[in-house]
Amino acid sequence: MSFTFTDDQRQLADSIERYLADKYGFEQRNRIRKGEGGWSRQVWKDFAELGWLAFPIAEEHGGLGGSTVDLALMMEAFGKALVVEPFIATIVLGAEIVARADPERAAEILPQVAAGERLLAFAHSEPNSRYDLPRVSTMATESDEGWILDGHKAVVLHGDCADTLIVSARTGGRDDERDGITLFLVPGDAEGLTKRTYPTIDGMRGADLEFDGVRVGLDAVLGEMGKALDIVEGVVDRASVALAAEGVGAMQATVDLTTEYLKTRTQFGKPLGSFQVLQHRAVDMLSETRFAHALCYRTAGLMDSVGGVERARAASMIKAEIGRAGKMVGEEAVQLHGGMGMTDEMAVGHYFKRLRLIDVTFGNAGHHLSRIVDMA
Amino acid sequence: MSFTFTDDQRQLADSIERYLADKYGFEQRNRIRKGEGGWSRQVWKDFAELGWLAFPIAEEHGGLGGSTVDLALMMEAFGKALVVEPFIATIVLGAEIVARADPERAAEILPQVAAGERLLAFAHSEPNSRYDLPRVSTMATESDEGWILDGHKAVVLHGDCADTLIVSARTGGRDDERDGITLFLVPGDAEGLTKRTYPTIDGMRGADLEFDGVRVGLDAVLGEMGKALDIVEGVVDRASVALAAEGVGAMQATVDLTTEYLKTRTQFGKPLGSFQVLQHRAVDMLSETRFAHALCYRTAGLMDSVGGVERARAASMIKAEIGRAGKMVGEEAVQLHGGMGMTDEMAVGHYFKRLRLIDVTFGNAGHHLSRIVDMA
Amino acid sequence: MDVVLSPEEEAFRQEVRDFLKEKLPADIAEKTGNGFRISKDDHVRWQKILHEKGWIAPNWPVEHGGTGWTPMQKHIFDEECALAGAPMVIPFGVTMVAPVIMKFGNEAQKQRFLPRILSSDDWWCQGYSEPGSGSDLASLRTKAVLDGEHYVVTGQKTWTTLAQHADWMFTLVRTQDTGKPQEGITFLLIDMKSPGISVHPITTLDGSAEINSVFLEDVRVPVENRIGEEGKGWTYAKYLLGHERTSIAAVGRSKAQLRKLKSIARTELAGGRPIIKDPDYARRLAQIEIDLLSLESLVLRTLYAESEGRPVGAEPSFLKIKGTQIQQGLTELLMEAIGPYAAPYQPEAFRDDGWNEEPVGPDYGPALAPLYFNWRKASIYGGSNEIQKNILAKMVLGL
Amino acid sequence: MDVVLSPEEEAFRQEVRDFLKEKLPADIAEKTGNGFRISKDDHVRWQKILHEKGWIAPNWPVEHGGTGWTPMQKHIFDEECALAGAPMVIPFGVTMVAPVIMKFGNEAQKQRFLPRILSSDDWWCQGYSEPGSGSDLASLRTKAVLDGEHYVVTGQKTWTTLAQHADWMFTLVRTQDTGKPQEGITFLLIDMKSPGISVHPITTLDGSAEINSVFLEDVRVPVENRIGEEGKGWTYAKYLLGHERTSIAAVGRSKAQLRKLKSIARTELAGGRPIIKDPDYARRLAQIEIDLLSLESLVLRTLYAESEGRPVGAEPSFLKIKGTQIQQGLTELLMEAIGPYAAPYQPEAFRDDGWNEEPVGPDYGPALAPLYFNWRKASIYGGSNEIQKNILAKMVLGL
Repeated sequence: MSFTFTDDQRQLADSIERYLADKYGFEQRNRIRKGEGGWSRQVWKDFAELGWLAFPIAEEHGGLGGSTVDLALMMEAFGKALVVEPFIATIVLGAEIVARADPERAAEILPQVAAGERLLAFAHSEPNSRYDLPRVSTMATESDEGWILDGHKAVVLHGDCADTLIVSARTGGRDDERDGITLFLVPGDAEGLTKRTYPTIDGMRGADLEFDGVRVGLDAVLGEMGKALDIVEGVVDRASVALAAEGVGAMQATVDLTTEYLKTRTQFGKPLGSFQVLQHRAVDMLSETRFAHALCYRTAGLMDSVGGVERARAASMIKAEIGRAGKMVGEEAVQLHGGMGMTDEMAVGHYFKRLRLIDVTFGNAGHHLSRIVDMA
Repeated sequence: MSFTFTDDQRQLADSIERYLADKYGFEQRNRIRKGEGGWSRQVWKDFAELGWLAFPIAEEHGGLGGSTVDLALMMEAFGKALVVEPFIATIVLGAEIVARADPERAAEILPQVAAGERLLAFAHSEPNSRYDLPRVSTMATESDEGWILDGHKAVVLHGDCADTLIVSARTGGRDDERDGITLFLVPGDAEGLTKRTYPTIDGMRGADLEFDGVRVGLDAVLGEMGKALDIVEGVVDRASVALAAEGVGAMQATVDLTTEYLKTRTQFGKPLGSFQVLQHRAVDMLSETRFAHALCYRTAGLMDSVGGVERARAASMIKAEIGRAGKMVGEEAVQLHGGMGMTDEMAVGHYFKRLRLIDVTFGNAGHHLSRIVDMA
Repeated sequence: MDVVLSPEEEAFRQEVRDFLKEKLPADIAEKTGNGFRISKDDHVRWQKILHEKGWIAPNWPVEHGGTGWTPMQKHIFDEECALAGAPMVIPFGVTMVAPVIMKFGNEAQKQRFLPRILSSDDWWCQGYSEPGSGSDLASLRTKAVLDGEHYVVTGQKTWTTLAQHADWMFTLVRTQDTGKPQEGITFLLIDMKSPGISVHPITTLDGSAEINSVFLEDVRVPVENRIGEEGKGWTYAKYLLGHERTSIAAVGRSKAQLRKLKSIARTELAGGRPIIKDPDYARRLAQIEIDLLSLESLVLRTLYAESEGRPVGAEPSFLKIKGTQIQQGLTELLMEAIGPYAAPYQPEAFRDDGWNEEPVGPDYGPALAPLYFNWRKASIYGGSNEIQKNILAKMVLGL
Repeated sequence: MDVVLSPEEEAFRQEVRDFLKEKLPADIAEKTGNGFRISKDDHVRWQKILHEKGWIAPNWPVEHGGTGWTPMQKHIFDEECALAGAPMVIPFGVTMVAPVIMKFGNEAQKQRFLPRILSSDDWWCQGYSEPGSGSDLASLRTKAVLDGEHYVVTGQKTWTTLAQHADWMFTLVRTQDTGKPQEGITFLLIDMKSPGISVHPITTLDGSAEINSVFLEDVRVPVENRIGEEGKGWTYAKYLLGHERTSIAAVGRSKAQLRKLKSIARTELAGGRPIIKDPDYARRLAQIEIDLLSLESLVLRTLYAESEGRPVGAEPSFLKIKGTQIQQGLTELLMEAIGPYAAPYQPEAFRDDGWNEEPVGPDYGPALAPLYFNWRKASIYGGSNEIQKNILAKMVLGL
């Protein structure tokens, strides 16, 4: 056990932070998210060229074979800058599912992904499923030439722009059964697919997808028939750690902004930071951030070496923690900023919104606490 | 609706507080609780003579017919002085059960109670029942001349000194069935009854009672056979409000002590009370106390005019609230007293202990929140 | 202590209910129910209905057009209005500036302003806060210089809620720079159509634009629009802060939110079960019900004490803190109730000019996350909760 | 980042386990398991066993008798000892005064004191706090006046844990009244058998008497028992505070408590169901497990950073706050677990001299409420959590 980062890891984090400090300041980000599509193709191209899209992808699929700790370091840096590009959708979810589900297809798809030439999205949750991964009612019906998909996928992150959607559907079993869920590769512009796209409250993009008799070929099946759930759970657990790392980055930035504000803003003739109540509350925020950071990387370190209940439990712990701590830090940061914290022009509110939406992505703190209890 | 106290009520509270200020200061109380029996027969006699034992008892049973609001005012005053006399056991529980269960017996027993000549205790909870009132396994078996009681009653408040025990036992039904619970009057010195007596952590007295073939006559039955649970629940709900009022009194005293301490104690050359963090925390304590007070009397005002679920829900709300708020106020008071708060010589710790034990009497905050949820 | 409604009070409640059933426009109630924004026209329409009934200003003395209700009647009225989905009466005129005009204004000001407040013909806004003044209100710097029969006012006000609709602004300005900061402050009523005034919306983190910056550049304000004496504005402002302070607890509004929350929690499923049956969610709901009942109890006690002429003291600071904690707690539970559907940002779905498409997710969904984010303001504005605690530490505990 | 134990570390854990299984006296482990008090003899007996094995002082340099373990080995050792029910090694000698003697003491002092600390032949206590000094330690007033080859010490120390057993006390005394309060403080080692010393127990709110007031009346302390220079005591005390500061988090102890709590929660019934199955209780348990895992993660990171020579900074203040919150949270859940049986006060059931009767209620019951009340001290002593936050605000945030 060592509990420290390697020099390579420190360099990776540094290089991403340097890039973002240069190209992705708060104003730049505002322009990007208000621009066409809500994110920057140029930034994405840079990510590809700098090797960051390839980094978390396994070497056998043309990636650089980064570990979950590496991925967490990247996400932390993205969290500090509130990156809105489709990294979670394409890399953390999409590429990982393809790699785990179907090595053969991975060899074809992932090099394109790593090159920044193909965007993926994972269409799994449905209006009534909330955070329950087994609850899939989208139906896949076999036809002569392939499969016909019918159903509604809810709040698909970057489902608006994906070239390829990875869609879970029932080829057997009842609504909440573990067996019978199969993954399909569906072109983003498939016939019969209606997209309602929207910005999300935190400045990302999403879509609700209606599949109305969408026909795909036999080769659209990704991986083993009816056995997708284990893969989905594994990928979502790892994505929970990645989201937590992003949250840790956002929390750190939030604490920094708040501390800076307390130092510069005066009230009753004194800097706000001289008021003991505000000092202690800033310390509480910092403390939450420190402990979340420590737990996050410990969990990331576990992800690549354990499986099953141990993996699930660890992932739920950090996801529950980031939900709780992120909420506390975000709310307190706005409060400590006073009226200014309520305005769109200050960065603090944007971090707050991202922190709250990280919580509702793949299960909020309450859901994950329940999951931990149910596993006990 | 008026939401204010009558002049009579203000006078009642004043007269009790005056008496206690005179006879029941912190040092006097320490002597009393360390003395024989753990409480003062003289104080009890005074209570009787001043009419306070009779006050909450219905007029038709020789009492003064005080309302639950009156009772709450008395309990609040007792809470401020941490009275250890068996008022809850004898008056709030015992007398009220007798009055509700069996008006005929009440006419015989309650005048003695009001005169301070008979002490009662309510033996209901059992080692495995925790806070579930229907969970009674003590058995009453019919014999030729009466009933034979077998079972174990746990943590009976002032069960050590009661002249008459009111004992619940099964005359039918299973362990947790509502039907089949009957009340018995048992002499405190009955043969076959083993008492293990002890002080409680908060300076009161209690006992565990083992009934091993305790024989009582047919006339020991109090009220209707097998139908005691409704009465028990009603009395316990009202007792919950009384305990809450006592808690409110203890909270007020705690806040006062803490404020005084903050004003007088200096640290780093300044009064503790000049530190903003401690100010805000004292304000939080005060706020909890204010709101608990308001809710307590509102609930007390309801107790005499509603029944069933409405009564149960209101009682559980204030009991849950006093558990939560009392814990917060007690813990913070000790913390704000620093090391001194940890010592037995300071009053604050004694209030803290009483507040915590009020919580575990007839159901802690968690139990009552669950009860509210289950009633929804 | 009588905590059960009397038959007369029950009858009054029924009267209010009947009135609301008959007179509250359905389209307005529906918007309120879904958490959508209410347009200026909607507000004015409803307030004129209340005016017609004589119920627009329960806090006013009867001689000026008040209702003469008991504290309990006012409480019942507020609660029924909130439960029926009536929009809140915009407080800046009726609740805030009017009592100041009644108490400190001259006869001409009373004649001129009060009737138009009562009839909702004038929309008022509050010009107190400034950039940099925050909780330290007395540090304000907007300057008013006397020039003949006018004050010439220059400066910037901010956090001015709904100033975009306002005809008039009551404002604190600095007429003197020396001495204690409180002493050089004057209370002016400013016509928002005056040359030199510009209103700029401030977008808040929920994406809405209810608040504004108001810039004043050499705005000429007739001396006749000054309330009371020059330099005494702080006194008048403090009187205003002391007036009708229990309303800040917003018990009625929170009861309505709670009802809405329960209805949503019975609809939304988690693990195939309504979330109201989730043990943790249900407990948090129960706790907030307890909090709300406690709040209401202290509000009523305070109202009765006030009506009996006993001093209210610092009680409103307790009510403000607890009231806003409850409001924020409700918005948390509301946002949590819709799960992942908190994410889509659909401002068109709750714009005040209406929108006829189906939103993504449930109908009640689009407004909930913005409500949560917007409502973080509740613990900041009106004297932040930290300021309230400072006040309580000093006034009540003597620390 | 490697967060899984290496085979060598696993082997070490097994070695510690085997040792504990073989050597930890069963009667001591049973007392610890039931939360009963541990007598002085028990402590010394166990510490001598550790000494014999060479494991009494993992924090010491190898040349003085330390173990040369990695941070992870120390962590494993602490955890296994706690889980096995080994009593905590009394810190005042081995952990607290010894590093000061090693760093600032002279050769004679090292020769004289260190071996007897290692062998537990001397029991030490800490004479820092005074009535009235509280968190403001530097305001201490116990006076030491040089008189030939002795200091004459007069004053009162308080909160002196286990002073009733102590042979020696390390103490801070005032040798100078002028200048900054920190500057006139001297670090003395005082023989507890010296004439003029009296020890008076202080009963705490749980009814126990672990802490004491120590009165010093013209106590003559040889100058040779002064550590380092006169007037430099504050520097030495600060060094001590900076030493082995991760142990304050007490991860091992909390893990042992958590295991005990789960076992009790599987036994105790509510509504006929083990309380570990109560959704609310189970969630609070899960939350505290998360907290403990977070704490352990930061402790380990801090230990590794320290072992790599990177500065530890203010991290121990975070660990102290979180560690004590967890400890207190565990005592709350423990007390709650036994329901009404928290009430009986049965001090005889957990006295350190043993008691052979059956307690009222479950065997594990009598110690739990006293533990909860006693453990409120955790957020007060060792620099209250408020003081820690002051430190963090200044050192880390620069506020």
